[in-house]
Amino acid sequence: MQAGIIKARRFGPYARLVLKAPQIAQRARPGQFVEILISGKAAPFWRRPFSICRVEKTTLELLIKVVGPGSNLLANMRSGEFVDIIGPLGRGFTLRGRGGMLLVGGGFGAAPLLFLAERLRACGRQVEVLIGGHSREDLLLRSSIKLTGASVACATEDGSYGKQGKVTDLLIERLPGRKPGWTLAASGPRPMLAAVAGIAARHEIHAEVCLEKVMACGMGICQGCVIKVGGAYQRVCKEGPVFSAQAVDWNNV
Amino acid sequence: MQAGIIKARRFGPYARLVLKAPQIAQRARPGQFVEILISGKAAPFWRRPFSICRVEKTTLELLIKVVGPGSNLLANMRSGEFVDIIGPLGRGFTLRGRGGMLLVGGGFGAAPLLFLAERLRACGRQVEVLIGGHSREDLLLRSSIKLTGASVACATEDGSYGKQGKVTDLLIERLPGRKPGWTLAASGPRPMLAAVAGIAARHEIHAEVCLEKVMACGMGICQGCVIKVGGAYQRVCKEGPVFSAQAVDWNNV
Amino acid sequence: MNRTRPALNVNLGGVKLRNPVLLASGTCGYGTELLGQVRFQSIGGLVSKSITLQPKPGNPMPRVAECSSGMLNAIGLENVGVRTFCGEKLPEMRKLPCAILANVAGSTPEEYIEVVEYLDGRRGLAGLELNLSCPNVRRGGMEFGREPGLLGSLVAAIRRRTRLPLWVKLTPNVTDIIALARAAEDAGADALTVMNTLLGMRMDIQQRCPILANLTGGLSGPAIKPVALRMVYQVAGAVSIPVIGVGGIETAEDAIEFILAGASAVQIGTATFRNPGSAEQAVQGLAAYLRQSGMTGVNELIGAGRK
Amino acid sequence: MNRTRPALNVNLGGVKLRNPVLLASGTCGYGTELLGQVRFQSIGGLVSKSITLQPKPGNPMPRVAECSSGMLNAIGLENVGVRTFCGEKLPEMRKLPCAILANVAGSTPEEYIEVVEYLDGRRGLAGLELNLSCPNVRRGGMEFGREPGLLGSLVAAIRRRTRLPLWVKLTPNVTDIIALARAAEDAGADALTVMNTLLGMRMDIQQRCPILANLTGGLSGPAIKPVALRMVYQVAGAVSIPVIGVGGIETAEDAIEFILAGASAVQIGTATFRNPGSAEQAVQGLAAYLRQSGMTGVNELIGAGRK
Ligand SMILES: Cc1cc2nc3c(=O)[nH]c(=O)nc-3n(C[C@H](O)[C@H](O)[C@H](O)COP(=O)(O)OP(=O)(O)OC[C@H]3O[C@@H](n4cnc5c(N)ncnc54)[C@H](O)[C@@H]3O)c2cc1C
Ligand SMILES: Cc1cc2nc3c(=O)[nH]c(=O)nc-3n(C[C@H](O)[C@H](O)[C@H](O)COP(=O)(O)OP(=O)(O)OC[C@H]3O[C@@H](n4cnc5c(N)ncnc54)[C@H](O)[C@@H]3O)c2cc1C
Ligand SMILES: Cc1cc2nc3c(=O)[nH]c(=O)nc-3n(C[C@H](O)[C@H](O)[C@H](O)COP(=O)(O)O)c2cc1C
Ligand SMILES: Cc1cc2nc3c(=O)[nH]c(=O)nc-3n(C[C@H](O)[C@H](O)[C@H](O)COP(=O)(O)O)c2cc1C
Ligand code: FES
Ligand code: FES
Repeated sequence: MQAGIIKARRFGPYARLVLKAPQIAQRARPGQFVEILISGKAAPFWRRPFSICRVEKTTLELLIKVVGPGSNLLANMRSGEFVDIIGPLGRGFTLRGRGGMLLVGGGFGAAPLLFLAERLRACGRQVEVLIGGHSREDLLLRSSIKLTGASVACATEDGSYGKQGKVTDLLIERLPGRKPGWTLAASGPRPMLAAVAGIAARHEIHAEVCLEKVMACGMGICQGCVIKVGGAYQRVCKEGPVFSAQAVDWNNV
Repeated sequence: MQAGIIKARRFGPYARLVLKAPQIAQRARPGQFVEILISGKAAPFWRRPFSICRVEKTTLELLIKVVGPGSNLLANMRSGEFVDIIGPLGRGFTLRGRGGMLLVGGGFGAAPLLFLAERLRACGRQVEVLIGGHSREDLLLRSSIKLTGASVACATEDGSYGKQGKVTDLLIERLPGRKPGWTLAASGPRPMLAAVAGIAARHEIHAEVCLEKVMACGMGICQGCVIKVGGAYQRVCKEGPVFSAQAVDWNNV
Repeated sequence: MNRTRPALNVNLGGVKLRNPVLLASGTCGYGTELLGQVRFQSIGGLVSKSITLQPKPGNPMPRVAECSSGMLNAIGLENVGVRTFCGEKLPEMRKLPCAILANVAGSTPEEYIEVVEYLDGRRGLAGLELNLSCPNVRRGGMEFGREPGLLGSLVAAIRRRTRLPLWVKLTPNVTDIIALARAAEDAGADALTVMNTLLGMRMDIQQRCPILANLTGGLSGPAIKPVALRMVYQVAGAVSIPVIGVGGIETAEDAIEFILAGASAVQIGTATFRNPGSAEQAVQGLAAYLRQSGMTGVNELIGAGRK
Repeated sequence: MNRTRPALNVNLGGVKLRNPVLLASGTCGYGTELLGQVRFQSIGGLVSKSITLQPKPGNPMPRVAECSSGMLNAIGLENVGVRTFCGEKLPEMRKLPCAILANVAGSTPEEYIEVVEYLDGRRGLAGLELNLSCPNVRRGGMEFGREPGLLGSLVAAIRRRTRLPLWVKLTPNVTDIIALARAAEDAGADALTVMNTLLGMRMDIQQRCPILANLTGGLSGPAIKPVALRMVYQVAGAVSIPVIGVGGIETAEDAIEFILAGASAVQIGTATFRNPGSAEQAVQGLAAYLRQSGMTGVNELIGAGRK
């Protein structure tokens, strides 16, 4: 499907794109993603997956970090241009329970958390978001997340903003003394997710993590994106990208 | 080499691009061409050859007809963008003799003739240019050629402008009674060039033709663009694209 | 200009299809994964991923690597096994409004035969396709599909066990594709699928190791199209059973090239990953091409480009 | 971080090069065509187009066809013949500031031998490369390079006729590249060039015929890189002479993949058509990579990605 870009903003190595894509926007759930066929000089062969960061009635927003040729081309697109997009894909966060939720995001992993925070707040649930990054510039979507009514705390490794250290340090600080019913959701780099899983296990709190894996099809047909979950291979693009943290075999992702 | 586009004008299936390319502009001769590596969606693998249509001190101009993916991407480029270009390539018109010259062009074959007319006029030689095309819109570069001081006559197959018929009909009309020393140069579709060669032979007048052939390298290294000239294979990109019409084996081009 | 609709239907060794475009094995899962992405009523059929006797978990990760105009895969024949296939997958697959073929793999002749016997006569199966690119555990890992003798005896043995139309899919990693094609035909194959993937590799220059855990994988996508087309041309000239062309087909133009070379039908593989509409668009484009050429049907086009 | 310049020089079976990047046979003409486009002092060497005993006019047109990430060629070994090569081309070539190798082809063993004897001892020739992808007229058109026995006896015969370093270039269109590599090594080859082009085809859907007058041609360019890399990996694991990798290399990253797989050097072919600076840029990028990796020379990188 062709989707028109109606807003495009570039900042540092990041870009935010708003796309007109009613069919996707209407069905999307937090944690789901889209696959984009990128064209241009040195365009990659496969589509590229990006989390849905927010939806309005007929539009959806993406947060792109430039890490290679595909993301670079995409991040430089301008409003008025079109992208070839498929979605929504995968299984999002379950939103199970009614209690409060702690969301932990690292780098562009914050993207699905904005969408998640919005949905949770719309159900009237309490939301606390912990955002981490190398330095201030990598603390993404802070103000957008605050606007949902969630509380936000930050950590940077270089100490340029918020607590100095890792976002998981923040989590360890904040976790004790939570009422039962609170759950965790996390999205970000693999080591951060593994750490979150460990912390959740120690605190016996339900946690869901949004994983990433190189994807050839993104639609569950190639079996190229599997990880070990509960002892068997599962597809990140189909059974995931959101998994229960406890079920994931962290030595095999 | 990267060359910036400093002017781009699109009209119908055609475009005119002016590029900043001092090293090429300074060495170029009429009939020579450049090879452009085109990028973008569905960009072709090989570079694409285009005749140099005009040069100023540091710039050169191209005339592009959209016939496929490569020419389409190129014709839609905008001023401020860059192209990857190699040139000048091939052997141009010899400019031999001192007499007047009749130039015969069909479609975008007019491109090298503008450059040729300019150079001939700069030497003070008399130039008459015959331009043909399917209809009025395909009579390219008329006014630019007139500005060189050359006289211009046109033929269209649908009669929408100038004489109705083929440009070679015009040629047959104009040729008799020329003073000795006049020579011919032609550029355009293969059948037109073959017809010009025949006419030139009958009138015993020296003619040079600018040929086209699919080119893998454009630099004389692959032997993929050969035609039979004087009984042996010659490379259109190196020994050509301009050949003496008499030497070309017209059954083997 | 011919005003009537050109006939697209083909008969591929007993498999009758409304049009000559199928989805290739391993690139359309069990079909149902693509509901919503592919309009099955507009394509000819689909071939299941390779089915083995026992369920297979597949190879360790990474299993895929991106390449210029293509990709490598070393999925390792991950599949549910023939019993679950018949019990759970096939009942869903036969609801899809197109022909369904099962692709069969194994590592011993007995395994192939058991799978084929299990599949024989199942409702909703239009035919079988044999994937012979599997290493033969008995013969030191040599693939069944790379030695004409081995291939012939396996196909002959299977041929006796089923009345289903039998397609044999050839591997391109051989010196002489014609010898293999003839061996398959002589052994009773009803049609030949040409071709499977080219064996390839990629290195990770950061980690300094092969990208695929399996070291090598199969190259697919537009990169391999010229090789597939050459093999289709060679095979179609050497056998008298239908040839189904596969390898790098993305568009109607690609499909037409294969049909001109002698293919009676085509399969779309990797293209579905980039554009799930590829197969349907190829059907539409093929119909338009036949109309514009004044042809009454695809049969007129088959092999029309051969010299 | 290593501050000294990494050593790029390599010795390829007696051919000493300042760096491990060459221009491949048939894609750099006789070198002189590229004066002004390639800075020869910055590359390791170049391999001439295939030289035959008699001059060859080459195949009829069309000889080339464009593909996704690659191209087909059926030039037909157009060349000036060994006498004119030595009399006219070589004197110009040896002025180029890099190593010069002559690639040799023929259609009978005697032809190969005559060409090699004519070339032996010529001033300015650093070595010979044998192109064995030529059909053997005596053996019903089977290529020398597709049958280990044929290949071995040809290489052995040639080995006795020259003291020049002898590289043997393998064709990939075979079932078992290792058998061919071993046959070449056993027969006395000093190094192996892996690989030549994959046999492919394209159809013209307007004219309804093959695009190439020769029907089939050799596929080259990035499309074939994964296949070439796999064959280099296989061959480098099976022989103890140096392997020169070729096939789809366009960038330093590509070259590094081949060296990690076991190549001691690489050749740049089709990439030169799109970017004449490819070879030089690959050298620079390789040097930067070695520096960043803290390696003292390219020798540390050769095969470093093997498992
Ligand atoms: C389910 C899912 C959701 C995602 N959501 C987002 C999102 O919302 N925003 C976003 O910016 N990205 C997201 N990604 C990651 C994104 O898909 C990749 O960054 C992108 O595919 C890279 O493509 P490329 O062509 O630019 O780089 P490539 O050429 O593919 O990679 C360039 C280099 O970057 C490395 N690389 C690849 N992926 C990543 C990565 N994820 N992080 C860091 N380095 C990487 C590669 O190993 C390689 O060395 C998501 C991925 C998945 C699977
Ligand atoms: C020496 C030389 C000089 C040239 N000068 C010019 C010039 O000044 N201006 C210009 O517009 N073009 C010029 N051309 C032609 C130009 O190179 C081609 O039109 C271009 O390469 C087509 O690329 P593409 O990717 O757009 O189309 P392709 O995909 O390559 O071709 C699309 C279709 O158009 C057909 N086609 C290819 N070339 C031509 C052609 N020349 N005319 C008509 N149909 C064609 C093909 O057969 C194919 O069916 C020149 C060619 C040569 C060899
Ligand atoms: C991810 C993937 C999985 C595949 N799995 C199978 C398989 O299980 N059995 C089989 O016979 N072929 C399999 N193939 C090969 C395809 O069916 C097809 O022959 C090949 O990919 C070439 O076609 P393409 O270039 O259109 O993809 C697979 C291909 C891919 C890309
Ligand atoms: C136009 C062309 C001509 C070639 N001619 C020869 C040749 O004469 N002898 C030879 O051994 N290889 C020849 N080759 C093969 C190349 O040397 C190289 O092995 C092959 O193209 C793969 O490398 P690449 O993908 O980098 O081009 C030729 C390749 C091309 C594209
Ligand atoms: S990417 Fe193909 S199954 Fe997940
Ligand atoms: S295009 Fe390569 S020699 Fe002319």
